[in-house]
Amino acid sequence: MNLDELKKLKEKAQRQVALREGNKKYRVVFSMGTSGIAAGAREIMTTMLDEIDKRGIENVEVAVTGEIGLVDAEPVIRIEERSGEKVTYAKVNADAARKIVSEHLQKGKVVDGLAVGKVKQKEAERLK
Amino acid sequence: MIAPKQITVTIDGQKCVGDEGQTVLQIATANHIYIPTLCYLKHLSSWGGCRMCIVEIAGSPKVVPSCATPAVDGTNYSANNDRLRQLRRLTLELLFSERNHICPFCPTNHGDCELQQQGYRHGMDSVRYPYLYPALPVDTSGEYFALDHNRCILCTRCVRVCDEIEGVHTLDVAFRGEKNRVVVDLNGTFGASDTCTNCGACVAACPTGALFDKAAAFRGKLNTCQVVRTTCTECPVGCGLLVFTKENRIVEVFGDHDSKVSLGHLCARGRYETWAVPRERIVQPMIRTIHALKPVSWQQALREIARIRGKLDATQTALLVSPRITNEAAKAVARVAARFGKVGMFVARDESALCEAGTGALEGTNSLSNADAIIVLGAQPSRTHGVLAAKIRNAVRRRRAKLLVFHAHKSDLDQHADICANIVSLEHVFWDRVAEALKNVKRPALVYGAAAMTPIGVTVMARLIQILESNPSRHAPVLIPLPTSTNSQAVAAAGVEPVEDVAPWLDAQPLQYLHIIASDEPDGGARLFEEKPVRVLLERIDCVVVQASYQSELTEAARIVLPAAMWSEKSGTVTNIEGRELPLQSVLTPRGEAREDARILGELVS
Amino acid sequence: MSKPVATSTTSITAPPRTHGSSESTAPMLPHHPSGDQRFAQLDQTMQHYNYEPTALIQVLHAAQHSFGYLALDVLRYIASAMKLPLAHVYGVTTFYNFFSLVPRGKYQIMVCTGTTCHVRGAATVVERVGQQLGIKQGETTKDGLFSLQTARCIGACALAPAITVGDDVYGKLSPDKIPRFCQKELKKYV
Amino acid sequence: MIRTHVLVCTGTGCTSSGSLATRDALLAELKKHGLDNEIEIVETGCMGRCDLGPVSLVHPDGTFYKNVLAAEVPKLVEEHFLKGRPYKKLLPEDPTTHNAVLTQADFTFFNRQLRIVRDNCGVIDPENIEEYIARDGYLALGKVLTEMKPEQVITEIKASSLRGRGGAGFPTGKKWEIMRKASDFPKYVVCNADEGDPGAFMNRSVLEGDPHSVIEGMAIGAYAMGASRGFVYIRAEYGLAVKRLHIAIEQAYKYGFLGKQLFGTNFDFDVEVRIGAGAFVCGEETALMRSVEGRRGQPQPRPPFPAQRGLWGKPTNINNVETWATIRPIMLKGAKWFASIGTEKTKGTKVFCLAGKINNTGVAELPYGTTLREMIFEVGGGIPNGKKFKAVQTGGPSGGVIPEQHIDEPIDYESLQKLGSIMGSGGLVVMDEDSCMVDVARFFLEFCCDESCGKCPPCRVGTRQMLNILDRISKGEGEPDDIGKLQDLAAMVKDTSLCGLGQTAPNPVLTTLRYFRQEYEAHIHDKRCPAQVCRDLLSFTINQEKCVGCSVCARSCPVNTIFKVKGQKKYFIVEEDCIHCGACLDTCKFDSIIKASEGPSHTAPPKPEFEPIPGRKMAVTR
Repeated sequence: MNLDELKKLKEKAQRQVALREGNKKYRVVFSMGTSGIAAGAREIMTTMLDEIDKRGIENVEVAVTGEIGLVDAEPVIRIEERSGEKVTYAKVNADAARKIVSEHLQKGKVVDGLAVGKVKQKEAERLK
Repeated sequence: MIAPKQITVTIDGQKCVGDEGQTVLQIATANHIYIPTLCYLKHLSSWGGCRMCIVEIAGSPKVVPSCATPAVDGTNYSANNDRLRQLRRLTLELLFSERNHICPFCPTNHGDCELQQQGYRHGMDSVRYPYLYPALPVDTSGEYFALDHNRCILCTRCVRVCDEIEGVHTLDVAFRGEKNRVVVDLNGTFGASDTCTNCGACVAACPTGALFDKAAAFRGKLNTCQVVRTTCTECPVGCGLLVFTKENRIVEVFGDHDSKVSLGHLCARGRYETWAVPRERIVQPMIRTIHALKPVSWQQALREIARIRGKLDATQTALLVSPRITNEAAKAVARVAARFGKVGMFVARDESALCEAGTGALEGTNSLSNADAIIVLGAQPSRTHGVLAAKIRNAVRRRRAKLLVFHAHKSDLDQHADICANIVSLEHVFWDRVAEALKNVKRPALVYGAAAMTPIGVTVMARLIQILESNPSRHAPVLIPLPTSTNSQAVAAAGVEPVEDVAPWLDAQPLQYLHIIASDEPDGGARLFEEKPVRVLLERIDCVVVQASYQSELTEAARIVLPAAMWSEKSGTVTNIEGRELPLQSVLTPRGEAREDARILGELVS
Repeated sequence: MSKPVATSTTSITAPPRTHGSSESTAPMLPHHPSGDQRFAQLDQTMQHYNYEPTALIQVLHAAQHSFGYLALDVLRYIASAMKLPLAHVYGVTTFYNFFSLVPRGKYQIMVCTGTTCHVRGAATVVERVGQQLGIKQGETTKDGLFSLQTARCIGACALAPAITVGDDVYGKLSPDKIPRFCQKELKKYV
Repeated sequence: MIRTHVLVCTGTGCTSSGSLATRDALLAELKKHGLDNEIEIVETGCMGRCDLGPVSLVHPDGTFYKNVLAAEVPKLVEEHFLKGRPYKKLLPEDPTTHNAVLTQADFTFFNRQLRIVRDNCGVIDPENIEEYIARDGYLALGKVLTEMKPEQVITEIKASSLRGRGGAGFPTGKKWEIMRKASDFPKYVVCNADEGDPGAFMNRSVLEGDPHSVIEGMAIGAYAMGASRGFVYIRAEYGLAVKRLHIAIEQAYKYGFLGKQLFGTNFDFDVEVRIGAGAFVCGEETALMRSVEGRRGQPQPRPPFPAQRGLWGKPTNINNVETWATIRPIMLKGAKWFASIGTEKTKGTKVFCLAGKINNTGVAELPYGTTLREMIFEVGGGIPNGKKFKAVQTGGPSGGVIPEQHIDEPIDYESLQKLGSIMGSGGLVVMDEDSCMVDVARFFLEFCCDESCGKCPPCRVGTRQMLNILDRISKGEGEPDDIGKLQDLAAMVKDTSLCGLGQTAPNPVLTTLRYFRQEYEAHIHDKRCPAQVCRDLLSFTINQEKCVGCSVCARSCPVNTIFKVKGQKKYFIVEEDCIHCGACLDTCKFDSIIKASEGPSHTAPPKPEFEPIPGRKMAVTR
């Protein structure tokens, strides 16, 4: 093995442990309360995970949480940025999920039609 | 070789010069500065365990053992000051409290014990700590010596000497900490050990009474004995002996460290068999009457011999001598040879060729110590030449010299050998292996015994020499012939014909008178009877005169028996396998009326 | 509470060495006359280390692993195969706590007596385990199942007082828990 | 895609608490819920809090769970992985702040730490070399081999002021330089993983958690010093560490980080594991080398030093696990960075083992210069059960105890030495008011006496004589001049012994004498053990007021010396046969057993008449 090979191997291997480093740009939070699961949040999550994987996007971590509070709009996804920006998507279906991945997570563009509102950090604090 | 760099150190305020690489202790000793020691023994690796030889290095609070610390140029050492003396005294106190060191019951009491001496020297007149005294066993099963663990201070001198000098490593320290104990093999006994060679080097190395010679125990303090330096005549290696005597009695025999041949080491034969084994001495001339041998005076015996010989023609007489006689006796034999029909020296089978081959290189045995390959051909040094075997073992075990053994008999060397084979029926493939083993050898040595003189042995030897010579980077192999008889080569050189087969020699012409000089052959010369016809042939001879130190079957067959001096009563020289002429010093005055062989011969013909 | 754990942690054999010459100069050894397979295993271990004298401790580990203890004839066998003096082998064997010259129980109960365990009552733990099993330290139960030993710190200080039974580690066994431990947990080994 | 990593500690501590069963239960439970494609279980080395085991860390949230027993797994999976909220029951409480802890960052024990050596421990799977590579593994080796000359490496190490972590604190760079200059070949490097100090397990935790860091450090060192063969000498007691080390070495060979011509250079390096067999003295350099050579581990005088004549008489460098593991971060981040941490004389961080009577037991890495107080009361969370801090023992059997008045001293080599103790390998055993200092000294001395190799008389006999004196004192048979005798002997053993074991064996005695002389005097003159530890000086009686006659104590007594008082529902301990084992005290639920530190003769109350017990011989009726 030479140094370049090692560096390449490192890049590849880094993805394995990236989750533990904890400094991703995006954090995708799925509302996984009873109503969320009933509305198919699990399937949406699987779809989204596959899509992220397929596109090789690395700067994302995915988490689940309890009811976000928009029962009527389930499945609900919230994307939190490290900067504090938060975007919530409601009534996400499989296509929407893929679109969110390709647009928001990959290109950094909020998918306007689906977003139910940009929540500033202070507001987010209040909501908690 | 480049001379080592000189260094200067200060020890106890005294400027001392020494060589780089020398230890502080070595330099101090060379400059007459005394540093007490217990576990240190010259010629052995340093152990540094006893903490007696500790010294201070200027500028350091720590003490270091001088026996193991290489001296550093320009350093200031303190070897004797109050702190060191106090620490040494406390160490001694702890040693005395550890095991049973009650002196009156110890064979080395009063002077022979280094522990006791150090106790006195350091003013250790009481032990402030409770005696621990575990009850430990005493191993008295050994043939010549015993081990009393209660007196052991675990200095490991015995362990090191067994490993580093004798090379058998029968002893080691086992267990740990306060349970430490010297063990024989797998915690066995000397009596049951099949690795112990009974060389007794451990006893000689022991600073206390833990290891002691049974025959010497309580026979006298060594420091009040007379000490005589002489040469061992048990085999042709010619080891140096230090014989301790008291009131014309041998108390103890140790190896002589000044000996150029053995460097202080001995084998069981040299150290014990000559004095610790009781043998029946002949102390007076005897003439056979109808019933038995009857003591007579020298005058009577000599007159009787003269009477018998006077009646005979010289051709009807013969003189048969042992190879153990001194060079001086051999010359005497040569001088009187004309007066006998024939003169011969009885040697072992196939050994006459060895006698004629002459002796080996002057530093032959020591060159084993730096040989990188040793070939043993047709000899069993571990049985017959213990000290040489020790040198071979060490070359192999410590320096990883190659060892090739070719012999019909098994020996303990086999386990160390790279190649070990019977010399009959060797195949071609085998020789390739030998050549391979000897490929990069630079300093080979070839030790060969009588069996190398058989036709097949000669072939093998030629082949080996051919292999060795085909190697471009080698030195010429050091050749060490190894006869089993003590002085056979020198006696042969003096003109006495070696006789392998005594029976045909005796049978060649009708003899009326046979004079046998058995000298101090341990069996009294009885080995002649190993050839069956000899006994019958002797019976046919009218007068057999046996001149020997010990009674035996041979003396039983004699008409006249003459008392010969034994090794410790002789003076003169013997020549060893390297051709060194080594001095024999008489240690004791001859027992009874025993006389030296040469003198008897002289009187016989005068 | 403590739970037994089966860890296969006592495997002593090293992975094959990837360096050095593998050419063995040692003579082919005849199998041990008893025909005991464990000797063949031992041969393999020694061969793995190329009969290097420096591997003695590793070989002794392997031997103790397969024989349970180091009988004198096993030591003799090792000594002759590795061309080592008997006394040396004996000296090394008895120097190290890990090796036993006498048969021991099927399971070794090792009570850790490291510092932490000591300040948390290890001495009483040893005593109580002994009382429960009816043996003293260094002894083996009559059924040959357990022997009781102490260890110099097994490095489980956070779980002091700790005990190992065979390969299993049990922690936080304060003296008052010992009767229950012996009655419940040790039963699993019977 | 895997969205969550569940890190399950499978170090020795947690496996003994059942973490392997936890792992299996987690696997099964995740599968049951179909989560096995998105949640991955990673087995890691020690996270440092074995006392809370089995511990687990969930990423990316960083939630830290304690006591994750297999039985808790279904609930944990439901709460955390399905519902996405922390499972409160398994969250630890910080004993300093009394807050529930959510992540390691919230935990004083963790957030005070600065992890350099243990950076990967508890984060990566030690049996997977790629996870190590992902965290810059073997990058330092690659750079060193391809971009630096051996001398430059040594200059860098010297610039970092790294000192050996094994105990004495010798400058590593200097040690390497001496070795580099040795002209004899071949040379060897050795990793000392014979962590024998009772109460210390930092090396174990590093080897279990991040074995590659040690191997990489050794390879860098070997390159710098011109060695091509290395040995790791490891205790046989550390089964898991041995196993993981073997796996790591095998993988390193497979990936080309060990073996021939590493990184395309001419540098060859082989590593072998040598397993010790239970001898504390083998932690001493020269004894260790003898043991690697397959011999009795008996030390040898120095000089000659290992760098001159080591293994098989050849130059040898020995560093301990922690030192080797520190090399890599220094080479990656630079000597300057490293030298900016720690105190003036001692740079970097040290892994400590906190154990004994302390709330947060475990392994913690902090910069040198942290005070003992910070260590014990902040990182360690103080003393449990409201007891009083008495002393902390540093440096194992070679160290000493440090009492409360010195608790604000910074931890580094010099200040500990000034206090009569040593840094040693970094074990800190905390003792509270229930620890008897005579007993502690006796314990350590017994250890040294047992572990003495027996080569030199001061250590072999001297420690035994000292131990005998202490034995007497703790039995109440002490004599007035015993303290003087102990001091004399201690000084002699210290000065005269051959190796470090003997030279430091008296330290515990000397420091306890220095700081707790009154305890010795209480034992000797008053025949009293103030901490109520020395058994022969204790007495047990039953408070007749409180006793309800439940008979539990009588049944628990191993020597049957507790009898029922005739005609009453009370029990009574007959002092003559009592062995002071304390079984009655442990079993009594009514707090009616009185343990007293005065000898039995002081306290024995008059003996009442007992009820005869069928089948049992009445003990003493004096």
